[in-house]
Amino acid sequence: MTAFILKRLLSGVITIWFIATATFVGMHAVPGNPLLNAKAASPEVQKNLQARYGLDKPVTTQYVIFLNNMLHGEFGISFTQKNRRVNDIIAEHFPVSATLGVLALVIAAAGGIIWGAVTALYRDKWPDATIMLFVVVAVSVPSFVFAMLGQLGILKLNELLGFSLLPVAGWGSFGHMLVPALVLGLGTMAYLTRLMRSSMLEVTSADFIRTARAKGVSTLRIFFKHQLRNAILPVVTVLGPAIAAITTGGFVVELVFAIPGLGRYFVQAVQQLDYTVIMGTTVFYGAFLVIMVLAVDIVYGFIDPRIRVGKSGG
Amino acid sequence: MYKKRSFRLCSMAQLGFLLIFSGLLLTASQVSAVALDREARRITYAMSSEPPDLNTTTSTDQVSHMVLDHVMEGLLTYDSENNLAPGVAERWKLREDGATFWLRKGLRWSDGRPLLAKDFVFAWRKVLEPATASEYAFILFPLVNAQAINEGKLPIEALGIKAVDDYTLEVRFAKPCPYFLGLTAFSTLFPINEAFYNSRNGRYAADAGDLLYNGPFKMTEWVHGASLKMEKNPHYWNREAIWLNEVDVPYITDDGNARLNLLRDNHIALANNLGEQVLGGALQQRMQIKSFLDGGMFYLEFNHRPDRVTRNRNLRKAIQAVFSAEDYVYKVLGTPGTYPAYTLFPRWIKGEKQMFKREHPPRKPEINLEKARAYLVAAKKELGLEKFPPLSLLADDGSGGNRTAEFMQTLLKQTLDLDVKVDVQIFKQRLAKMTTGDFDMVLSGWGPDYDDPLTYGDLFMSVNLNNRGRYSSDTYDHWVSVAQSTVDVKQRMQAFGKLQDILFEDVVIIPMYERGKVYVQHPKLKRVIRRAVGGDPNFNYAVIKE
Amino acid sequence: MNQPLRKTDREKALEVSNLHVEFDTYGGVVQAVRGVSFDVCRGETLAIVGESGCGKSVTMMSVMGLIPMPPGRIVAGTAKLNGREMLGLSTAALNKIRGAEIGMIFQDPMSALNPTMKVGEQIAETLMIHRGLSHREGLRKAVELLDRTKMPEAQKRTRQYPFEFSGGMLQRAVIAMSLACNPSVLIADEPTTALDVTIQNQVLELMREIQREEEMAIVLITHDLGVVARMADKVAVMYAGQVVESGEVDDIFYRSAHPYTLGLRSAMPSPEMHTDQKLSAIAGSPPDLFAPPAGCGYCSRCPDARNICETQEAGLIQMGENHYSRCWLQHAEANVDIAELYQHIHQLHGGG
Amino acid sequence: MMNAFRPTPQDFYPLIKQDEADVVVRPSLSYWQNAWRRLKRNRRALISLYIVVFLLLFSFAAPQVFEFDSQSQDLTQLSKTPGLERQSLVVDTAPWEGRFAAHPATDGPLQAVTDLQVIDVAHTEAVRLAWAPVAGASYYRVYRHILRPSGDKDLGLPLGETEYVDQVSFEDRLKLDTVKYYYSVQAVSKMGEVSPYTTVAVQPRHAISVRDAVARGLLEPEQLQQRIGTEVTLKRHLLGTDYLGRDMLARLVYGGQTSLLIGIVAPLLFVALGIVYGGLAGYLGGRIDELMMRFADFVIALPFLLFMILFRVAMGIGPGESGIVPMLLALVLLSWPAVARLVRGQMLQIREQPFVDAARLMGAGSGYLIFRHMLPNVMGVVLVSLTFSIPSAIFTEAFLSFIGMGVAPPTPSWGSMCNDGVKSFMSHPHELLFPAFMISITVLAFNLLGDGLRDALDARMKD
Repeated sequence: MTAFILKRLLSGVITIWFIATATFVGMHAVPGNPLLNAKAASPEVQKNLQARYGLDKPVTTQYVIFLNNMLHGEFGISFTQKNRRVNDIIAEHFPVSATLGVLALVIAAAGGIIWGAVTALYRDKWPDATIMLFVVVAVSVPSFVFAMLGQLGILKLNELLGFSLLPVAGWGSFGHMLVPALVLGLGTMAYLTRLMRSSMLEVTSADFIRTARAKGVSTLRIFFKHQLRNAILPVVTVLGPAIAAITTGGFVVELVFAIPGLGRYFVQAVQQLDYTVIMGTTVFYGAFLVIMVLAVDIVYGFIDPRIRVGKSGG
Repeated sequence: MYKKRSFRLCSMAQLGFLLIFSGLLLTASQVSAVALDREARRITYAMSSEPPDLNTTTSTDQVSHMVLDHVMEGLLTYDSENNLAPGVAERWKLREDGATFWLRKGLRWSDGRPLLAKDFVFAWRKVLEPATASEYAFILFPLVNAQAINEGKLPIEALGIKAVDDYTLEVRFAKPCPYFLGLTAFSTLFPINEAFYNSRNGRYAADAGDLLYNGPFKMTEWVHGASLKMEKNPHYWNREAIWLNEVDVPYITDDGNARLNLLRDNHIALANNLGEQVLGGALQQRMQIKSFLDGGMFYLEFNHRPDRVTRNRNLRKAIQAVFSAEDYVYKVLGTPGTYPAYTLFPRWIKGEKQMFKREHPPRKPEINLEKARAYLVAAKKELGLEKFPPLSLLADDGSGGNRTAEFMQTLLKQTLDLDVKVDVQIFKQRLAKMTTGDFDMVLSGWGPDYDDPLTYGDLFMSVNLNNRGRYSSDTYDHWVSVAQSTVDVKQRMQAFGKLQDILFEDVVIIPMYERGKVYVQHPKLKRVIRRAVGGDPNFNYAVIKE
Repeated sequence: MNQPLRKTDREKALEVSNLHVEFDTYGGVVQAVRGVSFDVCRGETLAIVGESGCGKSVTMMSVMGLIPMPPGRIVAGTAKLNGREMLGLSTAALNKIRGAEIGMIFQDPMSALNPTMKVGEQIAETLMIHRGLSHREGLRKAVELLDRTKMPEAQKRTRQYPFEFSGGMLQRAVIAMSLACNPSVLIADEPTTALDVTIQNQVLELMREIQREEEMAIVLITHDLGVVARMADKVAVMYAGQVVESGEVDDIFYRSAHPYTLGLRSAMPSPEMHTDQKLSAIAGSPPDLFAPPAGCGYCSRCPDARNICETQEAGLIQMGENHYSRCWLQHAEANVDIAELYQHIHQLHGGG
Repeated sequence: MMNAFRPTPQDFYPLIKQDEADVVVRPSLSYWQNAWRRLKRNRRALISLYIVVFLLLFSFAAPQVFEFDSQSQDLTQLSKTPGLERQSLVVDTAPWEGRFAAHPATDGPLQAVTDLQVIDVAHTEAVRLAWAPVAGASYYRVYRHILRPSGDKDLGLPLGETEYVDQVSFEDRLKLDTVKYYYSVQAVSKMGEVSPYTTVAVQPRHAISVRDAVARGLLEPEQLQQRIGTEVTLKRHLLGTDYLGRDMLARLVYGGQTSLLIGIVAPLLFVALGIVYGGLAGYLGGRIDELMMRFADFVIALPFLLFMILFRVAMGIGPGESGIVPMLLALVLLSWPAVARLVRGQMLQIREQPFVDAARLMGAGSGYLIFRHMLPNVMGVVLVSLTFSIPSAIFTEAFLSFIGMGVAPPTPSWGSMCNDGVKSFMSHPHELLFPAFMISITVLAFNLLGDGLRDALDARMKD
């Protein structure tokens, strides 16, 4: 197990280096000058600005400096918010995205597992049909439509109640997170529901379930002790990619609900060509995803004894 | 039986979900912000973005300026009627070769330190110091040696500013600067305490605690990207005139819809900058809709570089003769309070005795397809072209750039059979392309930097770096220099009138619209100041009525 | 008339009669089991033989209440376990019986155990449910049970997961599990098919041993006549959802009456066979049970089919004391010299 | 039961079997025929297939048959919801000078405006108001509401102010619709005091200016003056128009071209790349395989949307370019490894299978092996993954266009149409709902088709 984790960690480090390099190359291929502003600056000021951000050095030197700084966990100063380090920006905005993402993931995973299990239990009956209809809709309707409808829904709800049950936008309390997280998690929830359903059905027709029934185990006990755990396994494997989808897919929700998350910040940074923020954010997200996938693999190992006890195949 | 069991199971799952959900709802119901709190004298507002830079020496954007205008004050300031009024300086004297400011005695920064004349000297020098790389350094160029210092040719000590004593500030001009008093109310010229600045180790203005305040409010809380809070500054000299105790900004969103929704839900007192599309809802809700002109002038700018067909005046004339600013503004833009523009100067600019637009009415182009086609034929002849190559129309993706570009493309195709290639870029790439001249036409705009028509008028001077279409005309340059150097109001206004004529005659640009910002304000909130120059909106003198 | 295997001297453990099972599928209704009857007494082994898809597994799964309903449906018939009707019981009632009075072993031991549960837990589960044992007691008993199946290091094995077991060990574990509560009937659905030969013998031996000790009835579902010869007391041959021949093991092996049984026998290698003799396969394939033929299901493959075989279904014809066959050739009117006929069929299948 | 039947000797004559009796009942079908048969049985998948075919016809074939004009702007019919009346009054375009009146003495308390009236016929090209001058007024403010004002805080949109001191008229041309409007006028004094308001209600008729009518070919240029005041029938817009008066249906057709093009071509390209890469890795095996797959892992690890945005910006879109190519490239660059992994896994499995060994023993060359034996066996899995890639590619396009990082205007795509429509969601929901519906139905159809294909091909999607 330790060797397995070490091996994965090493490849994770190389992966992060790859991401960083790809970002650096991509960023420097972007046409346009990040230091331009609505008010033209004299060549002197331009030069001063370039010196300030180290853009006057050759690209290779910049790359070395960038990697070196990255090793020390330092991404430089933002181009648009001239007084803030990228680290501070990430440290401040990422927890927001992460909180939202975790809540969305919890909703998605819990919902996906519950609904998936319910549909499998009620296979081809109306609860199955109803939930699967919702799933199909949730998978097919773009998230921005849901975000819009979600906000409209809060508004109508508050109007109906005559007081503000849920805030329409913003960030702070739990109420702020609820609908955005629901909207954000919806697609993943639908996906997980489908997965859980087919996984449940596969498990339901598995031989060991028949064995359990043949030995007189009650339906309830079969469901909890035999079906769920086995059916959840494939769901757990996709949690890594799901985390990726949720954390990086938060832009729209963050935009619509005015949530100060890193996703929204990234879009703004791209629009303003904020080099350091773009590079910092991308590398950070890349590293985050690598770590999450690794974490999911380890968690999977705990659930699936075949991996935990057995060989550490990769 | 099997069925029954699983039903129980299902309802259990549902019940659990319901429980979790209702638990969430319970914790969710403690929503904090209320639009107005008369008891606490607090108002709540939503900003469109996080203030990017509160360091007055480098700050360039309206959002930062909005905050700075609440928490800091310059030598002069604006009063509750939006007129220039004494600020840090009690009185002053403006001359052709300079100015003297006499500061109030006993002024203090928010931490209790005394505010003295040297704080201005430090701040202004900092603005011009090359290492600061301030994009607004040019605003101080009227001062002696300012430009040379900014270019690194002279030490910062050579700047024409001197603290005669703790309360007297002496400024020397390289050339007359009739609009200098207005500049002193602009945030780039706000004071900075040197000792404090140096103590922050480069983190000056990075957080609420990394700034010293001398304005009506001080910032007590700043969660980046999420919220900030401004509370009344007990050290402010004119604190009696300030009614509000607190301006709370718990929301930051650039989505007009979200802001309107927040207002509808009584979370904010003013929803600023609303798009035309969201107004239907506001009308249905019987909200009080207001608008004001924010000074933004938008126009189609041509590339006048020699290698471009748009250098041909007849081609520009042809386009001028088919573009109806009214059609465009009323039908395509459709924002109430936004006016069709026929000139570079906004309608609120004051002239010698009355409004500038009254003394020098702009000429409206005649929309005439026949004439336009004749111009086009002439242009083809002059250029020796059978057919025009496709013209590239540069725009950025913000503020309806797409929409306008698409409109122009179809308009020119339908009327003049001109092929237009739309080139929509993100803002900075649009600027880069404008700077390198990679365009034929560009949808561009200009907002004022200071309270004088010159901020618009010198835009197409051949040496102006913002003249990215590289228009160059000796007569234009001449009238700009007249406006720059004379202090006689009448002469200046005449110069601006000439500039306006040249812009029309030579079709340097085709003015499109004068931007109006639509907003909804809580009916009990009074005396909010809207401004085209500097930070907007301003709550310094706001009160909450019963 | 429909009670062909009668052995009154012993207590009947399981008695199935006239069982009809159908499945709804996209293509229509499949009549998987069409009137199957048999019985088995304590201490006796009944082998149900037939090729895949003939309905032998479905028959036993129906008895256990393990076919999914829908799409499955028991149309008619009874199944009495120790005199008690099994069909139509509620799941809860079935759960009291399954594992306690009747156990089942499945074909593939690799997939028959829950991969995420320790083997010991799975054995103990049966005991906890039916005997009300505590977790700890259940585990202790599980070790004993594994011991009894001659599993080495049983103590350690109970704490392992199925994937750590070999196939033979798994089947032992499954047997241990199904025997945990001393059921009176054990259904073994091809228990050795997935195992290699040496292991097969061990497992079969184990089953015999336990049967002897516990006076248990075994229903052995298989297509392997070798296994039948070793294990069975009685045999029922199934074809296309029906029992086509049934009888004592000797009846089937030495006095086979139905051409299908003969075909099966010819397909089985035997030690007496000459090395140059070819094993024969039965040409053709079983009929489509979406639309069972009007006549004998074997008609299209039968080398000696008669006109009537195509149109009329044959009834069971008694051949010996407990020996019945469902074939027109044995009909009184057929006027067939059976011995000659067998010779003929034999030649057709293998001799020739 | 059989007792009743008494067989006759003829019944026992040996049966003479017909030839067909020996023929297996079901015809033997190839893998693909079989899959197709199973797919046809799946009603949902079949309907989805029809929808997909319809969408393709809708976007690619329909413009060949019918004429769709997605470019021309109809400024007289902006943001029209589907199925509105099309009769329109032809009106003159000559500018209105307005009305002027000598002012009464300018002192005394400010009175409300009197005699507020609508001049001429109110129509959607212009509503002209005039009123009697008010003593002490410096200028007048004009508001427009869609509800009857309930107080001076509820006057509606501030349309503007009169320009001259003696002007007592106002022309409203701001996005007029054929609904009832309440115009309110307030007099404002020099000191900024505001008088009580006066309201007049008016419902404008739909109108088109002579200039526009000629430009649209609704009128012959000869008899213009006589036609003023008559009615013309405007062009039909089946699904309404967008914010520039462009035909929604035409935009949806051309938007579909973009969205489906990206949605189908990008997966085709990256699946092809994935097959080549994964096939090569799987076939070569060993160290090279390991290296190749490690690289694929790197690419998979890139945060997808972030890099889509980054690549889109880095590649840039020149003037007049649609931006489809950069998006295709970005999609292909980032998406191929998943397919490569899948194909490689399949190849490794198939390589071990006996029929490949058999073919090898019979002297088959590598190329023959790959193309004759290995690839066809991978195709099922690939086809399913292709079908599932299409909706996600369409979503990616929509998502990027939605945040303004997609195709460049004026190229329509369903995503960019959503982006345009979302701003006016509250007032003209059809501008968002139509394209959103198209995206949804497309994604839905491809998803269900993918499900059907997976079942039909029995392809295991496990990597």
